Amino acid sequence: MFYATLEGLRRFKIPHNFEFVSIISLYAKWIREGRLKVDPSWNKEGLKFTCQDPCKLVRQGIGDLVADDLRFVIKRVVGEENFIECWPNRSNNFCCGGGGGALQAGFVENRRKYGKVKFEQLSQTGADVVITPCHNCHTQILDICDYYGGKWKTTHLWNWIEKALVLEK
Amino acid sequence: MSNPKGSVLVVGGGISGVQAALDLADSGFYVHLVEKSPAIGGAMSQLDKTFPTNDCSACILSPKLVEAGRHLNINLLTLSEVLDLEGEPGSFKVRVRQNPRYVDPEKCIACGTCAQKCPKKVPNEFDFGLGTRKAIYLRYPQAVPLKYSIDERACIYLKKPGRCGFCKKVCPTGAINFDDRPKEFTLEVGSVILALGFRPFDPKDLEFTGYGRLKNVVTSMEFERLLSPSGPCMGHMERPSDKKEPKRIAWLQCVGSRDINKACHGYCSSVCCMYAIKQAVIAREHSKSGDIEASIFFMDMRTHGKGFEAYYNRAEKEGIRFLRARVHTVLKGRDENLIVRYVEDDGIPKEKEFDLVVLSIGLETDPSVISLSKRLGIELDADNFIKTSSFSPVSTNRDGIFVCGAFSEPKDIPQSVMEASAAASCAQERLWPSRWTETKKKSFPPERDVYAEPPRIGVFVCSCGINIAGVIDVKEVTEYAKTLPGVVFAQNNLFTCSQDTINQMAQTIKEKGLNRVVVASCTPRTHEPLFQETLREAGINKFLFEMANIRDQDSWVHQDDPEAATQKAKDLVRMAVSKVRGDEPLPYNFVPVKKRALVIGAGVAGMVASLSLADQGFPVTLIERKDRLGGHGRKFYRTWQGNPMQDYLKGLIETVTSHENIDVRFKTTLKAVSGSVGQFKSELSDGSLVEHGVAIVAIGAESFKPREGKWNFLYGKNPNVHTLLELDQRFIKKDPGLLGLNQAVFIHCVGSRVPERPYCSRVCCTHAIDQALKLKELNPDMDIFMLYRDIRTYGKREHIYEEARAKGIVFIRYDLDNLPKVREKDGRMIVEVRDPIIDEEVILHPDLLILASAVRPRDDVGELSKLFKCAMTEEGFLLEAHMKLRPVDFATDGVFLAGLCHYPKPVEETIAQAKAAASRAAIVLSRDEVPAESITAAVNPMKCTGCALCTQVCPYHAVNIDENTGKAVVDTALCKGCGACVAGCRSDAITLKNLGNEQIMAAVEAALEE
Amino acid sequence: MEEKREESWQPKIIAFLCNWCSYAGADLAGVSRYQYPPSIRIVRVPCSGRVSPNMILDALRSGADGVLVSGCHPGDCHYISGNFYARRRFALFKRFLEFIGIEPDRVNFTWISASEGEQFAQVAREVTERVKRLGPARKLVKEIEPCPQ
Amino acid sequence: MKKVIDLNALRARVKAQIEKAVPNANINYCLTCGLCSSGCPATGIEGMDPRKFLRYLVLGQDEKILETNWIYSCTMCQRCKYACPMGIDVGRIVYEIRGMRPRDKRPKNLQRSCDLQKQSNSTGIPNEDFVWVVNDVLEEVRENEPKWKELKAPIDKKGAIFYLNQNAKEPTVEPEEMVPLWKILHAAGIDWTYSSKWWDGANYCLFTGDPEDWEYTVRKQAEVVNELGCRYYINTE
Amino acid sequence: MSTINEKITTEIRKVAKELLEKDEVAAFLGYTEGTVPMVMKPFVARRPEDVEKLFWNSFCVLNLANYLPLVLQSLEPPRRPNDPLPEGPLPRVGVLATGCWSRNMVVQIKENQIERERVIIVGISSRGMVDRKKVQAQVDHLEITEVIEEDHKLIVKGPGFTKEINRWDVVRDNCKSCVHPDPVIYDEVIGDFSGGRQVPKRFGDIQEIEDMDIEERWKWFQEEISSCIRCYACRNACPLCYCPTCFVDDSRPQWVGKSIDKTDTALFHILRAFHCAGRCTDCGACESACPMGIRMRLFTKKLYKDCMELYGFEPGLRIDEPLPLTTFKLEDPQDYILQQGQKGEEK
Repeated sequence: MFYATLEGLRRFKIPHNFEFVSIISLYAKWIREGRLKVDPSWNKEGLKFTCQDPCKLVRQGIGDLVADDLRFVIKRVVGEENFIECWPNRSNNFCCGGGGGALQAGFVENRRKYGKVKFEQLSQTGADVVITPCHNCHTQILDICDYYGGKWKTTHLWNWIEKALVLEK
Repeated sequence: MSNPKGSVLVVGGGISGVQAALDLADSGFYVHLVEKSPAIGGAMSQLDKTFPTNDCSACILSPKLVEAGRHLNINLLTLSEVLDLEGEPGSFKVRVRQNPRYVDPEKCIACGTCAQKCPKKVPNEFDFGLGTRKAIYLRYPQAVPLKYSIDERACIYLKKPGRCGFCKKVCPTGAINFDDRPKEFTLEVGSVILALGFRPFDPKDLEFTGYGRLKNVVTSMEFERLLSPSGPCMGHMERPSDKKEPKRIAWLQCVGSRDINKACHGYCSSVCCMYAIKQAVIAREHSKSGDIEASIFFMDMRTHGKGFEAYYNRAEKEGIRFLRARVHTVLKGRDENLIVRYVEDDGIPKEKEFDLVVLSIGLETDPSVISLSKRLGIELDADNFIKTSSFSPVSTNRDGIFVCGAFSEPKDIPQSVMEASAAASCAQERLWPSRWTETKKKSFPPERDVYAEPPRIGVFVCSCGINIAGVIDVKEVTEYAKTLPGVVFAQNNLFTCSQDTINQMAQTIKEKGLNRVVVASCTPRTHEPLFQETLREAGINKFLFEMANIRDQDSWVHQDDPEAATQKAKDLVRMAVSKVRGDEPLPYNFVPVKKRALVIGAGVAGMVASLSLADQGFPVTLIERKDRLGGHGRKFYRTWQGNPMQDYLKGLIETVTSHENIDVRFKTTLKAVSGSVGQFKSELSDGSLVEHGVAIVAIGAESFKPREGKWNFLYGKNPNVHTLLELDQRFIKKDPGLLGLNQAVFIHCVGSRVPERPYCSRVCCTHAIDQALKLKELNPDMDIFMLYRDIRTYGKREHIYEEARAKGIVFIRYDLDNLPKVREKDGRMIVEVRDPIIDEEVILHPDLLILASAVRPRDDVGELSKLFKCAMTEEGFLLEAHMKLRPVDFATDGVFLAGLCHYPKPVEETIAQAKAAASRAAIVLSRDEVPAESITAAVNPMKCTGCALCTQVCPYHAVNIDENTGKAVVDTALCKGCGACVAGCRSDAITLKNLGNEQIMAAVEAALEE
Repeated sequence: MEEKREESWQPKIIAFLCNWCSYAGADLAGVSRYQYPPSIRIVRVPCSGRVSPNMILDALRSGADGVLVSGCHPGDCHYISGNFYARRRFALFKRFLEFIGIEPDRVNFTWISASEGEQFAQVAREVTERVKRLGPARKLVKEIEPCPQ
Repeated sequence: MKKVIDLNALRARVKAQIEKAVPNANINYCLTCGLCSSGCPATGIEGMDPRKFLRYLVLGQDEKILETNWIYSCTMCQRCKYACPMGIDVGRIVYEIRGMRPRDKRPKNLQRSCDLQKQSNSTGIPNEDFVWVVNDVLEEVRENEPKWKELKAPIDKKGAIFYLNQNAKEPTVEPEEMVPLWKILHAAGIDWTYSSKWWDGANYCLFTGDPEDWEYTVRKQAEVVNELGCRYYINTE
Repeated sequence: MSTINEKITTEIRKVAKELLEKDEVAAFLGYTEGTVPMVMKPFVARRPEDVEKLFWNSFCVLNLANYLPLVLQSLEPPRRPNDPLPEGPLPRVGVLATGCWSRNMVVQIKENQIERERVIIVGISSRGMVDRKKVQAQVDHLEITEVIEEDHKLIVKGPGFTKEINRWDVVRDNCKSCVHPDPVIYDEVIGDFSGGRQVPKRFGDIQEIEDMDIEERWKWFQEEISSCIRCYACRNACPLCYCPTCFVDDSRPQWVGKSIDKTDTALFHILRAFHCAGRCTDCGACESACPMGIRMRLFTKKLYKDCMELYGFEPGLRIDEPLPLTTFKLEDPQDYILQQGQKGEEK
């Protein structure tokens, strides 16, 4: 949980001689540096993608910067024209309802009622795939997709990066 | 400062800058008016309509702008800015830079050919980028000065000389001058008035509003442009995405105000609630289909001004929905529609789809103005407004430099106009010794004697944008006018009241040798003086003029029957022409001014007004019905900014009683008044007679005592129930009983905003909260509950509301259907009220119950208004000449008003209005004679039988029987032209010049011609 | 004459409005966009006290189907007492006209203040309705009989 | 039945506690404008919404605050704080209230996750199993994916530049989901390592509202990374 | 035994002779016999011996107040309209005055047409004057050569007939409904006053017309004025009409056409009547003077009735009371004003 560690280090003033970063920022950095080569041409039939801005990473974490990195990576991986933006998004995005221990707290019926807004927002984009760069979002969106009969697939980002990877010989 | 400069610099050409300039120029001071943009008018010129009168903003503003534009003693410096300033009060040196207009104002006739030819289109900042304009442009159609100017950032030629330059080729008068360079010069002035206005808040950073991301989210100023006939879509509203007319519109209040999180503006911009209601009302009227559904999402509905509450009630009655809910994010609906999720008191989340969302953005200070203030050493407060104190509302920290308008605090137009006059008054209090030293005298061309000429009538038919032309076929009316006997010239104009059409009219009168003029446009009540002035400048007597009101009394009221409206317009023009044919040139009468002012009522308003006039060397008679000075001011403890009231009052009373120019009369009331402006004769209750040129009514008001009825709340029955003023008395006396309290309850709106008194008393929310803070200061851990309907701590007052909440004071909202219930049980008070958020009854046990009771007009205000012939509103407050632009004048010339008798207001606004009344009065007193009525009665001795009926019906004793001839004689100095004598006279011996029986019958018969 | 009575006929009504109150009220009706029938032809007079019976007779003679005289509410008159004298003059004149056979609804008197825009539109609609019910004025209209060929 | 609140003396103890713990909570500043409720997906759940929650707090209805399960519907996502005109952080207040819940009254599963987290990881699988699964999956990939013969998933590699944490779900339930990230890191030529101890990135001790537990788990992770000497601690997806 | 009239005639001559001889007055205004029976001419006696021509009978129908300003002016030295008034006491005029004539003099005084000090009023209580048209009607309009008047009957003689008529049957309508026969201001008195009269249904004739519906009234009005030949005898007989240019003669603006067109005539009568509102004392001079027998008094009497009902005012009774159209009261009735619902206080 990005925010848990980030805020934990800060709030409890835990001595550490490392920099705490998100994998999303690194994906973007490596693609920009050319260390990580990706090619969207695999997406011939134009699979439509959208993404979820995890609250703990974006709004409570490092904000719009990482949201922009996320989009940069997705667009380079699936092709710019195949990415559909949600609204609201980035730091103002709706919470999916999975975080904050909701998945574990066991109030399933409340959790799903909570997720209805997110479900409508995602289905309104008509995307085929929803990328959830956070485990809690992934579980929750998977659940509300199936509970409310959504049409999209819920995946992490790395699956698609893997698909778009270009390995030099 | 022995002999101060007789001139003043006004910085900022908005409505308050222009008003200050006009007041000063009319009182004998030369004014330099510096305006950053190419034309004056400021934000008000961007408005379509203004609340609460729904006047079309341009219509009430342009006469003032044209007057300022043509005023001999106002030096209009457009495209100019102040660089720096030094010197001391009475003699400031100000360095000013005038940026290049690239168009020679002398030559430019604003024909617009250059703009047609100019290829470069850029977003029009006047329309907030909604529409476009050319590189060479007019800021708005009725701009003053009506001269084109080139935007150097856009002009192709200026960026790369040699390219384009079409405008120069086509300009008929060769006015284009690409070599125009900025000019810098120094002005020597006695005083400076800062009227730099405000900048609308830019919501692009509030990303959740969707502004800049969702097309159909616009700001209120952009919506005002969509509504305005001179806006990008000619007044027929189109929504940005698909140019269709929006059916369902939502207004989101407090965008950029009362927000210390993202917008970092903790203050309330005090005008957004009212302009949102106005926009909703006007939108419903502008819509072709007429079935607009308007919803306003708000926290507190702040309609605290005069006539505002009635406006709000009427809007609600007409079906505008008011939803007490603030919105987190504007969501995207189908095809560019917008979804608003909101939660009302019931806590149930609801969604509603809208075609358009308008953000009611607040007001803030422009960064360029902030840097200017730093350069001039003017202190700003945390909100970047000028720091003013309660007792000197228009002064800044630098002596001799004053402020008015939205630059000191967000405020509405009447308040800005009052402060403008107040600032003018402060300037005059120092510079009065050098009055009329730097001003020029107005001279008119010699008047052509038209007596012998046959009538040569010119008819000018106005389109008034779409206001008239939208319904009436103005072309057909103009053609028809040409067929009328005596009419030698007829023309249709887009805006007859605009500067260039006025000049064009003067030109036409000279060229065509016209000796009668008819203007078919709007109401003569506002525009007749403007056109008459033009006749004088064209060299013919200004009374050879008639108007046909084809807008307010024709196109606006017969919108659904254009043919009948056009036919009626023809009738009205025919009537005006047949009436003007009989008009004769009339003399310009003048009446000597008695240099003394009578001020009625010695409360704060009366004393401040008297002091302001006395400091300018004008003797004042101040009469007070009680045996001591102070009035309402004695009753309260401190201003909301914490300044103790009684110390200020003591100082003020001492200065007034010891001032040699002020003759204070105690226990004296006004018995009778005769005469008119410049020559009033007032009979006082002590039998004495006072001759005075002007009068200021400042008779204050009373606080409502809820003795019985549903607003009683045990008042008068339980010793611990007070009104606000009674609690203030205990504060003043430092009553020990106020210590050791553990719970207090305030109830707001006691007797205000109810059917019997359908107005908001404006001062009680702020006063109650300030008292709660004082109680909390005395008993830090006591509980305080404020039971309110809408908290109306407008402007900077919002800070003490925030401070009160921060200190743990709990605010519980009630409404007329769930009034708090107060009862007593074994000696202790019990207050029950429903908390609407959690929908549960809350029981309170206060030791102290304070009722924020209404401020109501005095019962005897009726008699006084009869003496001065001033009107009253339904609620009993005195009615000023024009609620928006003449807030301290009465319709009767030479009589002004200030203080609570106008409308309830806090001390700082009372002081501003008192000084404003003094400034308006100084315009009369600073002159030796004022124009008197020219349209007076005249007797034909041959027909007069001496029956003296006229003398008995004349209200002004202006006509009497000459002892030796036995015939009636009229004193034109006193005659007001009411015509009572003419209607009474059986032998048609007395007539009213230009309004005689013959002319009225000509008009009547013309109306009925087939 | 009969066919004029049907719905589309618009009566011609001369309205003498006092400049300070009723004319301002009519303007306010305009500003507030209260619609009323286009039958009213407004003549601006300084005060209701300026309107004399011969002006009303002149209007009726010239073919007005109705006459409306409107002034300030008693006590509001800008000229202090204009409307008081007018009130007596019109009281006697209206009764006398009815006595000699002029329909009461032909000549109407009302008080409209500067802030009563809605009332003005209401009066305009009401007077037009009343006059419409009476049909075109015939009694005091001066018609020059065509000289018999 | 209309409940009645008798405020003879307003004792908002819970609010006082929170204000001590969170100085700029600004709870009193609330204008009851309803913006938070309109933006919060949890509005209407358990008959509660952020505005009502704050209102009960201000009016001292402490027992209602302490026992409502709404605090487990609110995910502390701070969307309310994002647009609230007074910047009130209802999420942080919910965190404080969760902390006030006695351990046995907290949702069992959530508390268990935190306790497990404190031992090793949130699913409770032994660290050895984690190491075994990683290497097992790695072997499998190297065999049947020729291109990825040299793929590596180093564990406890001292001096690596990047330390990568791993969510407990993959090794316990769907190990093959770990492979794509390995491939990406490999393709980018990144010098990284897992840790065999305290490798789980999740931190349910934040969600129980228990500051000590939360601090314990974060401190443990920091020690591991310091010990490994990595310069960056990557938080996985 | 002489009749009442003869007694009054001798009395008038005595008073007039005295006044003229003592030079109290320079002229005495009374009546003398006309050239045809039942018509008396106003007569100015300037020398004591002229008094012999003064007569009094039941046919003194013209209102002497009408001629008073003229006689007064004839005694003043000639001056142009704008010249100042001559100084010093001006010669005075003696005049007979019954109830209505004296009230007209009060109105004239209030309208500065005559000065009270220049007039010596000889008050006579009127027994009601006879309407000669009623007498002619009694004798089927045969030519009348002589009328001998006794106290309560008239002996009417003509070629081939003599008829006795009861005097009260032929008294004028206005005299029959008169409640103020006694003069209200006077300096001398002839005969004794009757002390006022009670008249049941004083405005009966007006009530009758008011009870008709609107169209009947219009028909009555048109018939009444249909015979008017616009000779203006009524205007010339009325003491209230002293305008130099009457509105009918005005051409800028031309209020009323000159022809006998029914509308012009209607407008003339309406406006003439209205000009008498609150001033006319119902002396009947106009009706007596009208050659066509138009009962125009019904118009002025309606206004008289309204003045009494609305403002409780009867013209010419008190010299200090202002005329109704030159004053007002705050609570004057205004039920005829179109009142839209006042924005009343709803509790």
